[in-house]
Amino acid sequence: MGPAFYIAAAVAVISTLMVITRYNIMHALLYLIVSLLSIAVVFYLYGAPFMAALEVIIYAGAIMVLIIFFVMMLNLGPQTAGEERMWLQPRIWIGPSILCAALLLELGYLILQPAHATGDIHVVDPKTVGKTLFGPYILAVELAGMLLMAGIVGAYHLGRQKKKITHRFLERTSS
Amino acid sequence: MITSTTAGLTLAGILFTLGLISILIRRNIIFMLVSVEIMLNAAGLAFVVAASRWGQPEGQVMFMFILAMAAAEVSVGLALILQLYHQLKTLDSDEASRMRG
Amino acid sequence: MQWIYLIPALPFLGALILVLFSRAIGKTGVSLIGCGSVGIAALITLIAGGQFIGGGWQQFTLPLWNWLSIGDFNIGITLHLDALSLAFTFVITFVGFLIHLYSTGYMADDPDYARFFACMNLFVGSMLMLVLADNLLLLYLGWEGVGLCSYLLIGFWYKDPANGAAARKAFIVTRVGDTAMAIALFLLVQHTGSLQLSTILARATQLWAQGDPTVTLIAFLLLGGAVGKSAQLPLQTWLPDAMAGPTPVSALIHAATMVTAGVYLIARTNILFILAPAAQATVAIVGAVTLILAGCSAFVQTDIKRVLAYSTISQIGYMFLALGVGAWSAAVFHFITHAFFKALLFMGAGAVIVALHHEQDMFRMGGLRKSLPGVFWVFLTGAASLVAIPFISAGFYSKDQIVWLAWSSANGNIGYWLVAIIGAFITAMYTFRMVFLVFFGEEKTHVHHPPGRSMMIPLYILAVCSTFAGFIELPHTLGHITMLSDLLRPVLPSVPLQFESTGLEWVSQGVAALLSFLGIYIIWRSLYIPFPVGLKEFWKNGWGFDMAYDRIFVRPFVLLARWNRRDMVDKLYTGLAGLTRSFHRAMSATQSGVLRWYIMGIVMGAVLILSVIIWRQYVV
Amino acid sequence: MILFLFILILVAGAFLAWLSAVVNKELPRWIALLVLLFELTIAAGIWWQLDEAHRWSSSQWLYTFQQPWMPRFGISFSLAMDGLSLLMLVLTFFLGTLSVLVSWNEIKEKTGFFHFNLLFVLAGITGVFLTMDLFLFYFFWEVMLIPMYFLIGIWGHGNRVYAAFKFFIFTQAGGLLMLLSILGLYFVHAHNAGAYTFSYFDLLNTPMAVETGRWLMLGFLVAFIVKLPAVPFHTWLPDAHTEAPTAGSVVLAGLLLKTGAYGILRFVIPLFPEASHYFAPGVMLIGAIGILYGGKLAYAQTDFKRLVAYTSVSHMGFVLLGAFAFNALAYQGVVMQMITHGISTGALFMIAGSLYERLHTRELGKMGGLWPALPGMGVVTMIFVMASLGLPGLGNFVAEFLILAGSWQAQPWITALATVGLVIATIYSLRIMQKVFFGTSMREYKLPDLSIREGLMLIPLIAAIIWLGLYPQPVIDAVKPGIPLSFQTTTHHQQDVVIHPPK
Repeated sequence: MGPAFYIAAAVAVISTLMVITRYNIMHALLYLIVSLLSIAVVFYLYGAPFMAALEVIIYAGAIMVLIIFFVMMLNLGPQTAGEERMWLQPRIWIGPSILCAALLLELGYLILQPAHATGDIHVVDPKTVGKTLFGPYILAVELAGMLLMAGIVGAYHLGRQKKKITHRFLERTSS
Repeated sequence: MITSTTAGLTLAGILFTLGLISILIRRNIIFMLVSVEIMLNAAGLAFVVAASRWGQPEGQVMFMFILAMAAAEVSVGLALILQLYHQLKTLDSDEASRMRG
Repeated sequence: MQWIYLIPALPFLGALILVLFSRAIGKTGVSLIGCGSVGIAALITLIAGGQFIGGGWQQFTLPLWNWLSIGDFNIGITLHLDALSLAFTFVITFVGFLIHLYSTGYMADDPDYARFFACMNLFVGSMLMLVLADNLLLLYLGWEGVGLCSYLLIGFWYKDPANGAAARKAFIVTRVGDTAMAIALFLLVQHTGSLQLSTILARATQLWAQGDPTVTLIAFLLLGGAVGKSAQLPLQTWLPDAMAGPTPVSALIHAATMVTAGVYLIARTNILFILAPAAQATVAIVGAVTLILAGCSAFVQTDIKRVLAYSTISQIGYMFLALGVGAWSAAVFHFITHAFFKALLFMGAGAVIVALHHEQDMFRMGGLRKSLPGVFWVFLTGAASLVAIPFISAGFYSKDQIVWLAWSSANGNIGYWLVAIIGAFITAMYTFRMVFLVFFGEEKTHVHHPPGRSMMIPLYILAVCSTFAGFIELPHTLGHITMLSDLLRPVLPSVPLQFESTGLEWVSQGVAALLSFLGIYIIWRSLYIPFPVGLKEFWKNGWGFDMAYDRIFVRPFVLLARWNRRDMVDKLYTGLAGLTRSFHRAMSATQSGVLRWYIMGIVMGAVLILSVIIWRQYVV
Repeated sequence: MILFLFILILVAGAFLAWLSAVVNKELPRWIALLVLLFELTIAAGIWWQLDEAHRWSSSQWLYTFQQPWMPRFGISFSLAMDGLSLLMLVLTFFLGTLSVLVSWNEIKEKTGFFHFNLLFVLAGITGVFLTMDLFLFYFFWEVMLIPMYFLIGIWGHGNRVYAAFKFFIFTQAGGLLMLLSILGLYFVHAHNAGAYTFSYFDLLNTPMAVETGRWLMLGFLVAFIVKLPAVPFHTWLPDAHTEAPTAGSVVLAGLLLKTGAYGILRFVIPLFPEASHYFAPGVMLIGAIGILYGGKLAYAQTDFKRLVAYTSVSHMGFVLLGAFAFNALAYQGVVMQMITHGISTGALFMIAGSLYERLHTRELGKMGGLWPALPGMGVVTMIFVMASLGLPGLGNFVAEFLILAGSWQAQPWITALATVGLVIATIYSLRIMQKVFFGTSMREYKLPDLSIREGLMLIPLIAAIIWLGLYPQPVIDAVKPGIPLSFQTTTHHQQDVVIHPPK
């Protein structure tokens, strides 16, 4: 692999690390966008330009912006960051990190087995993808469409601000 | 041993693990949602790498489905978080737990 | 002869009527049926006995119906009358009738009059079944039946828990012996394939040589049954406590009839014992030891009925001694005379007890010679017979026959004779200690109601019997009449003697008589023999047997029962259930609702699965 | 066909009783009573004419009934009756009738459903005693379980739900092992003999490896031993007995336990002769231990019904002891024990129920001195207490004697151990009398003695137990043709009764 990949990969890993260590959610989201963009580069390097474009447009563009708007809407101030700082004690994160490290090690071990030795990059152009998508996978596309529809309806339903929707049980505990 | 495939997959693994760590250590629900996004993205990366390894379009197709799913998930998830936040006045996921085994 | 089935059937019928219709027939009816059924049975026995002896029968078997028949194993409800069972039947019905008659007076004021007679009738019926049985299983039926009646009657006054305890003790201790006997029955079934007495006895001589281990084991086990029922060592402890029952019960069951069932059993299966010399010698030793031990205990009792109880144990010891030395008919002879005089003594004591308003302590009696002359004379007659006053008492003839044969018979020796003689000496001492304490000296308790006619008539009749019954069998030295042993000869083999000497027999009788008189004289001089107090206590408590059994068997059992009341085995299952429950709790604890723990679980699972995959595929 | 009718009438009666409760609450009792009396009459009639029946039926089977059910799997609705089944049926209907009578006043709620369950249990038991197809056997085995569960769980006393669950789980666990064994036998037979069948007659002489036979036999044995029950699987019994309503206790003790014994006699021993012989000493030892351990526990109890329940453990030990002695004496004894134990223990449970009705307690410590108040019941209790300690002249003695005499020939030492049980039986039995009827009463009782209904229940039981004690031959004759041939090995000489003529 060329240096482009390694640079992109390094950026992706570092920025993701930053995502998971930030106390301020806005910062974390911005780092995540960086991470997504670098992964888009990796996609491109792996012969999937269309995917790279989608990554930028949908992930970094739409989804992240959605979350950022959401955070802005909730108006999470510095006290949220403070809470985060309080919560992110070493004794909290050290155990899961070790466990996940073990998982990563195992994954790496499996990935790096000699059986995967051949490693040329085949470019798959968007046309082929499109043909496959609307060929054998047409049903899945329909389903994805329905899923998105459900998402829209669900988001609308759940996100509606009703007048007084607090559950009486929760009301009692909060007061 | 480092071929393009293994390198890509390793990157996917690292990213996935990072997402996993994040979801494990965070209590803020929004952060957990973001972590899920990281992990989904890592999985998508693995598909794309595999697609390029075999030269077949299925991997990319899968990535697109993941993308669609992620979009739906985020929209519903954010709506849920909004509700939760309105009711509990906090984003702490542990607060939301009413189950006591 | 066909109607001998009426002999046991009448008392059974009487018991049934008394149970079902006691309210309807009233008290007079109860007395009539209670005494009448036994009385008619006695009459029938007399007639049957007359026919039997007059007709020259040796035995008569009356099959009633088939009880069990499995393949070759047949057992019938079959009655069997021969000389031995005739002798026992006669005593049971005759003495039984007299005691029933006596009871109408003795129990007159008891609210449970009908229940008493029902049990008594049931007892007589069972006892007759026992002695008339043609096979051992039917004998066992009677054997357990009398045990049941003994239990019911000892605990007759059930309101006092002590009586209930005594009753249960009697039943349980005899049941221990019965268990041994049951095993003997199993062995007999296994080896002879039958329980019919005639078959067993006929087959035994073919199957086993003298001293064969199997037959020895069988004889020992039968002996176990016999010592249980007859209150011999080591199962004698129940009899003194059994005195908790009404006095007629003690007279009938615990003196005259039931306790001699062991004697009957051994006499009945004499061939087995002859084939097993070790067992037979044990019978003699058990008898010898028991008669001394019980005599000593009788000597220090204060309760008049307990004196008589120990005396009964001691006298049955004589019978066992006789059986052990092979003097079969002598044992039966002593059984007959003993039934008369011991029933007499018990009922005399009962008359005294009633007269003194249920006072049983001899030290609170005294001087009754004047206030109860009739009772005094009959009691004295009985005592004379028990002590074996020469010539004029029935006990003399029967006991001296045993004493003499203990020495002269083939299985006897001078040691047995010595024991028997010493026993006679002790008997004289304790008997007259009782007589003197009760009837002589000053009057300590006033006589409330002297016994009525229904109580005295049986006493007179028995007094006559216990004087003259001895004349059916006279020793060589005195006329040599052998009516009883002749009658019994077809059933019981005659005694093989190791020597025959009229001179020595005179000596034996003389020594026995002298010792008896000496004993009476000593006790006349001083009622208090200066034994150490500890020894007296030891004797009084029956040589510590009760305490030992209590420590060894009763307490551990009760403790074990109490300790394991909740059944340990159940702990196994409740433990299993508890384990499942705690496992369930542990599992439900993971369902905590904390999202990150769930994810943690997923990660751990993933790590684990991947480890396994790696381990299986690449490492190994 | 008559065999099928036995079951069908019970099931129909069960549903009828349930439905009739809508009309009148007393109607179900009468329906149940009439149905059971009818069946009892038929069964007793067959027994009465047994000699005749044996004359025209050459084999041991009196009646057979066969209909294909699921022929593809070799399952048929196959019923057959021999002497053993017949006796068990008579016992079933006899005790069933009495259990309807005994609950006449006790059960006041949901009478329809109660009698439905009662009749359904009896239908299941009848099926178990009649069926000759292992699949069907398992079916009936489960059928009798569930109504019993309801009987205990709905109409029981204080801790009834626990007891019902315990009963259900124990027997179900055993039953599943049996199902495994049945399937195992089915496939082994198919493999070795080439035909898939559940039929008892076809499976009888299945050739199989020694090891296989032993494992399969153990599966059956465990199910039956749990039901019997033998130590160490007996712990469900005291709870179930104590908490069940009186009728439930009677059916449990009198009939359900007998299905275990029946299973051993009918299935375990004939199907696996080799394995049975192999395990016989161990099983007999379990039986002997059960006799002693049950007796000891019975002595320790303070609850009347619990005490009686443990005596069942003790008495069923005899069944186990006798069944594996493999001779005719013990076999006959086992059948006798099944019947007499059903009668005597059933009677004791009825007495416990009657006392509970009067005193509202089962604690022995709170009784005592009842004889003056209840002399009639005292006499009845005395008879059954004596029966339970094995007094000769009552049925239990014949049974125990035959079992012990038979098993002595197989295992003298174990039998000697078991014989000690007679002493323990005496100890605990007398304790009942002492604690309940003798002694002084704490207060003056003014209690009604036996009512007419109770008399109607108890007098037949007394008559039966005395009759079986003095003339058990009809039972013995009925069982005789069914005894496996290998059992009849008594080789003793013929004997005859001789009346000696006068000289």
